[in-house]
Amino acid sequence: MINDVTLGYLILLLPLFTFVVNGLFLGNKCAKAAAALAVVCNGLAAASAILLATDYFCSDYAPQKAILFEYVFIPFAGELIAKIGMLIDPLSTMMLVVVTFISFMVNIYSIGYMREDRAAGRFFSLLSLFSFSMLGLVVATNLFQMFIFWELVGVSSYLLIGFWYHKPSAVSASKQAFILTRFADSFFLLGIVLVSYVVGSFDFSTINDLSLSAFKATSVNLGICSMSAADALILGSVLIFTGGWGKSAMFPMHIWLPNAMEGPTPVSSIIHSATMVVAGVYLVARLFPFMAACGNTLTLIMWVGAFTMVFAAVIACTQKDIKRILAYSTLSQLGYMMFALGACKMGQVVAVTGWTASTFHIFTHAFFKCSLFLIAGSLIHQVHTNDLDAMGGLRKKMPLTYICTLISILAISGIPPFSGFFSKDEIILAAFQGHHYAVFGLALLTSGLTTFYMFRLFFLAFHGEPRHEGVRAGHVHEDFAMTLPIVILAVPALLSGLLGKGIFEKFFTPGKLHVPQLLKLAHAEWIPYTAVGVAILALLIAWFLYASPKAKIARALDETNRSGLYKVIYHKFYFDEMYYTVVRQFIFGGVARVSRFIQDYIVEGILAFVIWFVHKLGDLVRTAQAGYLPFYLGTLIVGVLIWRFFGQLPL
Amino acid sequence: MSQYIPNFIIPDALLLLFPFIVIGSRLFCDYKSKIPWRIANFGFIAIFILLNLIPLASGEGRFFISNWRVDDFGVLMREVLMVSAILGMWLSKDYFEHGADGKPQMHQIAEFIGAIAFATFGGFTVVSACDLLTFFLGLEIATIPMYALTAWNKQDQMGSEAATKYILMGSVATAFELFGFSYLYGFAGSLHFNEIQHAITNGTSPLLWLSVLFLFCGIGFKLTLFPFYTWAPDVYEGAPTPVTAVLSVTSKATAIAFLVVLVYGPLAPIQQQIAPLIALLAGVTLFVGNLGALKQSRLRRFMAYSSIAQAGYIMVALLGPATMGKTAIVYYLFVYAVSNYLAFFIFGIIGHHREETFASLRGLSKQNPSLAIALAISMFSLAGIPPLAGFFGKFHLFFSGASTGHYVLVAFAVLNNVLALFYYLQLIKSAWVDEPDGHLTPLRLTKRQRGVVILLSIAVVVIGFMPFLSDNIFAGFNL
Amino acid sequence: METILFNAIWVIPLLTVLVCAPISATHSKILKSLHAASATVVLIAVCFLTYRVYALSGTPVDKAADPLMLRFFTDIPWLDVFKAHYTVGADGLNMLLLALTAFIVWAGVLVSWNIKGNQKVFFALIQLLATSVYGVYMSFDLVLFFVFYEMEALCMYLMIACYGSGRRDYGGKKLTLTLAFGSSMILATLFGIYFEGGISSWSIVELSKVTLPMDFQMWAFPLMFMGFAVSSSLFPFHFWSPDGHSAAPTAVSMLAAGVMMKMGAYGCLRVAMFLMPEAAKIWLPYVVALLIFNVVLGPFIAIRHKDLKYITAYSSISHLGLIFLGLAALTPIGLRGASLQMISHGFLTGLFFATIGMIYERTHTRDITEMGGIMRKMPFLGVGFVIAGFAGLGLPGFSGFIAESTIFIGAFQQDSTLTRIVTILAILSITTTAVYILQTANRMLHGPLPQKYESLTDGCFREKLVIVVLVACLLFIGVCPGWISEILDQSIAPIFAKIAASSIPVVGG
Amino acid sequence: MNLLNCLILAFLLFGIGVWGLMRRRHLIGMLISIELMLNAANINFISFAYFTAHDATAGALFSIFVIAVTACEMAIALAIIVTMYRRHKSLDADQLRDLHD
Repeated sequence: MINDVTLGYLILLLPLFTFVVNGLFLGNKCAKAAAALAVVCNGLAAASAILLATDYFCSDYAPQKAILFEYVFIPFAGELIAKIGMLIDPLSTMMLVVVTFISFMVNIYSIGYMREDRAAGRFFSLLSLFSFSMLGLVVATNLFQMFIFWELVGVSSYLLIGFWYHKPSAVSASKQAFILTRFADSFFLLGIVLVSYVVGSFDFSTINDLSLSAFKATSVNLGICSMSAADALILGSVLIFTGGWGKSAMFPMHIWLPNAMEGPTPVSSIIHSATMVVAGVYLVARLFPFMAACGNTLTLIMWVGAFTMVFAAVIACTQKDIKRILAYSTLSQLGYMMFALGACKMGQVVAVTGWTASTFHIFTHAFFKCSLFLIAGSLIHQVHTNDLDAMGGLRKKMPLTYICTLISILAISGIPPFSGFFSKDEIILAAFQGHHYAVFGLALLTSGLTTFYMFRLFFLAFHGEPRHEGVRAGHVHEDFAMTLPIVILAVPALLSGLLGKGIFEKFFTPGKLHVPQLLKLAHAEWIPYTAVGVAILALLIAWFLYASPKAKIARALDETNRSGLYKVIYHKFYFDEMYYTVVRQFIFGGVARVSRFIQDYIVEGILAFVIWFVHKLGDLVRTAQAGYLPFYLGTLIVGVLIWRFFGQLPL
Repeated sequence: MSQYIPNFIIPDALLLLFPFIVIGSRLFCDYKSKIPWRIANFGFIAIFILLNLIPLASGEGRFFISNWRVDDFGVLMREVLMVSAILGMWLSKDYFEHGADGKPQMHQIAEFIGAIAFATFGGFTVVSACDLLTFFLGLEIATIPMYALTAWNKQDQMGSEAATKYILMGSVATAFELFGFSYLYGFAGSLHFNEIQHAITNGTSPLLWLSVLFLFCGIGFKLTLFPFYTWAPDVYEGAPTPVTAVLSVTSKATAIAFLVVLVYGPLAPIQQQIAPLIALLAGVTLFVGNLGALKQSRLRRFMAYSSIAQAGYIMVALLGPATMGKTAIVYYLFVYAVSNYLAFFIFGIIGHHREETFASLRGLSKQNPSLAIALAISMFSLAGIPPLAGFFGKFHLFFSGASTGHYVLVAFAVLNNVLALFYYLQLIKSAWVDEPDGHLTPLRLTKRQRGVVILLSIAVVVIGFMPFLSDNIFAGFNL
Repeated sequence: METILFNAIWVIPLLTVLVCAPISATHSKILKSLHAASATVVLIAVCFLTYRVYALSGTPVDKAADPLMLRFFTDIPWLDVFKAHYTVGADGLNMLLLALTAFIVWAGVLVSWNIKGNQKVFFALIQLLATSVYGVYMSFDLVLFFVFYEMEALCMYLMIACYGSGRRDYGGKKLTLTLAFGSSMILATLFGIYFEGGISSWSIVELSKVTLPMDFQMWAFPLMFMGFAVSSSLFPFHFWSPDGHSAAPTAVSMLAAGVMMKMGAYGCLRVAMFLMPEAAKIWLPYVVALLIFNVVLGPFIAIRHKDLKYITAYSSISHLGLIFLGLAALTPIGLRGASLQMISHGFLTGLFFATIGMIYERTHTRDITEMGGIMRKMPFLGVGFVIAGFAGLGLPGFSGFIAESTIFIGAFQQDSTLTRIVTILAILSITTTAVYILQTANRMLHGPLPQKYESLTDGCFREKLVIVVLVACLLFIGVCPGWISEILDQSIAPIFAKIAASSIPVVGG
Repeated sequence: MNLLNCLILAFLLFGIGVWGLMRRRHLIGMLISIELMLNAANINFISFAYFTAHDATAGALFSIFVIAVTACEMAIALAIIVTMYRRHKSLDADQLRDLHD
């Protein structure tokens, strides 16, 4: 029986191995071998992850933390040591399982999806690179390691979004994604530096054990202002959250995520729905005690999450590109998780329901959203377009897919007994328990919206008359390699709620908190019913609009003759445009131009002036050499006088 | 009168006799014969070897008839002057040979060499003088042949114009000097250096300062210090190339020797008081020289300005204590002579086929890479880029200057190196980078030219970081 | 034995030049292979010696070499006139820099394999340049140091002006003269150090034991520091580097940006800060203000440029600004970070210029707006460039990240206002770096392929070898920075000890 | 008549020489002015020798030497001027403008 440490190594190193071998050797020469290797290694990784998880949860050791291994990476001064290690606790174990399992699925799926692509080898190696870095991020024992893999995740996402680098749209999307997240990461790094400077360590354990009262006395000089160390820590916590803010594409840094859909669909499904984008949530969950200790950081987090949730859901109701719809729904689900974490804070006390709910939602959401993306991928693969206009009536052609879609959509809409119901219900409950009634209302509303747009997608894609000659002609069929993972994923999408609930309520607590915990929580029985009711209502509306016999599909689908509000929403509140204006006009056109001006005209200008001046002096000397003998003789006489007066001789 | 045979005097005596022999030999052989040339070579080299045989004695040196002193500075300066004379002779040889157009550019080689010998002897006299009269005579002996040499080409009107300017201004400078001497004499009441020094140690008076002023102005002319340098560019350009070379080394060496003897001899007690004057002269001169050279297009004029700047650099060393200053100056003169002559040899080779301008250097690196490399070496050496000799020479000078705490002057001089580097790069650019316009006339190198260029290039590269030369000189002063 | 080998490091290139001198320029194959061979030999020797220094760490050294713990210490009287000695020695810092130089020289020789013009002279000049750089890093006698330091001016102009492209004469002059300007500032202070030191010795080791008078330090330190900073293109003396690099041939850009620009920073650390720590403590907190241009505005300028070499030059400017940030932090971590950055940036920019040169050889343009999609045609070079870019924007796994994070953390330890502000700005400006690097990579490598580039070919074996080796170095430092930090720390400890010993507190900007 | 008068006389002579040098454009005239300056120095020597110096011969000796040296200097000067006259057909100092920057 292999022990856990070996398992840990396996989980991390198998994807790395795949990446190296595929990247350097197999590459594009023999894509088949690359695919096979990728699938096998990721499968093994997934297996060992599940093994590890079972070991961990069955042992009575859980839910304490365990560090399987840890190496010194960069020794800074004294305690300040950057380490690379593997931390095991319920949260990371759960993430391990999710990441490995989903990447396994996606690898299988990609065999089918990438069949025609020349560069499949590169694709598989990059995919493994991503899962390696994501795993590294998940098991991080300290902030520094987190940041390292955080960046690696970002770059592999960049590479995969821009995988089809001959598509300008893909290239620009990848660039945008990378730079936006990088922008957030710069604050993250600043936060790390600040916190590590105050605390003197990167370790999560140390940082989570802090109580701010110890830092009231000392003060930190931040250049522009000077503040007490405690406030510095609060600032640091906000800065660190900013990293998650960008990575999880919370408003207003959300715009990269929908654009990132330019990448291949498997990439969208693994990176931009299931795993990478929840890194932000994971970060906050990981540092929860610290965040909870830091003043109102959690409240900020809650509002950011809540707003994004509604905002994205509203946009999703109008989109026609199925991948974008899914992207916005991802955004809104991330918003759920985020605000659930934030909602734990009420005044000075903290409830942990939200934390559990949020992590639980990470878990369930991963499965159904991943499968939804895979389904979208296979639809696109058949219909060769993302546009809902060209779909419809696919129910007959792709029955398996149809059923799996239904399962996942019910799951995301929070209809019992599907997985989504349990986690989302918990979240809404958490909002209620936290006495954040406004957010609570928003959450209910959003769950309704969610159901509406998901079913809109569902009906428009599968029901009604085929609007695509390919479908009419019946070229459409189900690709085995692509359908298999969908089917497999449908199972956890259906059941993970039921299974998970027990485990999560048993093991999942954020650990020791430095603020008084709220022990007795009002448990409102009516919330699930309300939530489900709202969902059902929304479902009916969707059915009435898009699937009922007298629904006008054509009219529903054209966005031209619509009210102004609809247009605004349809154009995502013109956020891309604003973004481009800011970047083009302000950054490139403004700052960059000014600094180039300083360089080209001021610095070079001064230089040119100096040179000109010296040359003028030279001309002066040379004009004296007019070859005029009397003048020369004069210089002799004048010279005597000059040195008589300036020679500093004591005459 | 010393008991033993004063063997240390032999070289001087030979050099004094030598021009008569050379010129006289013309009487017994026909116009084209090589005999005077052979004699000249033999004699100069023999004298140089004999000089090297003289052991360096410390301090006072040895006396011949009580006021012909041969101290170690004297010996070393003699060697410098002889090196210059020999190289000048070799350089000039090609101008007396029948060029492409059948007739030589200059005539009467024997007299020419004789004149050089006289000038050299003048230098000898200056460094071995220990009273004002000998001193003055030496300076004149060193200068007067130069007037004649400048006007050597009777056909060339540039030459005669240059000579006219030179001699007129030179005489004025002589007048200044004489005035200075006269006041010095009046101040000390004697011509002898020791007594002058003694008088100065007893106390100064305006008379002394007046004489110092006039002396510096007078020598400032020969050393091309600001603002007495104005003759140099015209004369350097007007005179024949070998004369320019000799002028730029021998007469400068003589002049600086004059100053060294003066400053470390009779004026030693007031060196501190005249330090500001020296510093000012040095700083202004090197700055002006560098400025003038910035935009030159004719090679000899360019070299004139560069040598003006070099004079300024040399002056810096006069600020230091005697040992350092003398070491620095002698060493630098060696280096300067070698680099300068290397440059002039190359210009001569070019000048035999084209007119001596920057433009005619174009395409040199394509046509004759080794010559281009030699040119680059000499230019970088003059600019003072390590590991070439020029850098170490300048380092000596600055070291001596800084040793008495004149950091500002040293910093200024060092910064001027950048300016200098600029115009030397200009020259290198036209030799290495610029494309030739039209067809290049082929360059023909005689064996002598090739040999000398190689020799000098190696010397420039080696005598810098190889310590033997500087250490020997230094040892000479520290015995 | 090892001592002899160590001294051979700078002798071998010279010997190669001498050996090649008689061979006629027509046998360029033989010449080139000779040069490549000697470069390889030096590379191997240096790597071996670096390992030895690492292995010997902790063992005692001879008295003369204290307190710097110098290995292979050689001290021979050289020029008696001014007591100059031939003093060389190795500690971790300069050994690593020597290794860097050896790699870059080796790469440079291979890269400029079929350069136009008189190859004999070109390779001779490269070897001379290599000699000077090796010498600078090895020597512990100020005269020797300066001789080697100034030597580069002799090669640079000829190499750029004769073998370069574009405004080569202008670029060459600008570079050479600016560097000469810097070194003249240094020379002026060297005399001061000698005479004020009062022990009539130029040896850094000896001089480090005396304390120079304060009033002298106060004017000498800024002069000398700026003098060195000129060659590391610290604002306002950075203007030479973009024009110089863009005009220079590939190998020269590699050597100039990869190695020569480090000489300045090395000098600042080894000479200026080590010999005048008191003044350093007073001046550096203000010097930091200059970095706002290097670190913050540099990337923005790079964004606006179209020429690959200009972009890379400005990225170098910003990266070198980080070196100075580390130095000015005056903390052990900061100093280590600075040294790390020197090494890392050497490899990084070497790779940058190498790939750019290879691409330029094929496309005959460096204007990124004219290129596009060439990743399709030359995947290897493209990947090389992208890797260089990632290393440049501080991606974990490459050396850049290690160096930068060390500098950031080290600089943040310094509690002086200006330093804090600049550090924060520097951390925030990692985004800008990402912007111009990705923009360049995307415009050049991605997107549709223009018709005229259909016939492009990927790198040949020689070029691939260069790229692979440089990338390997980047990865090596990036993945296991532990031991390199260990080596560096031993050599930084005495320097920091000297700085810490001086009683003056760091004034807070 | 005392030392000071002589010195003043010499100085005046020198000044006249300088003035002539500046005023005259004729080369021969310039040479003559230079002669004046040199002789002013001679007067200095003689007077110093006569009044103060303790080895009086030296001054006189010096002046004699000066005269001799000056003579040969002038000889060469005249020779050069003659050759130049052959080329230029004029002795005007302002004509010497061929050599210049």
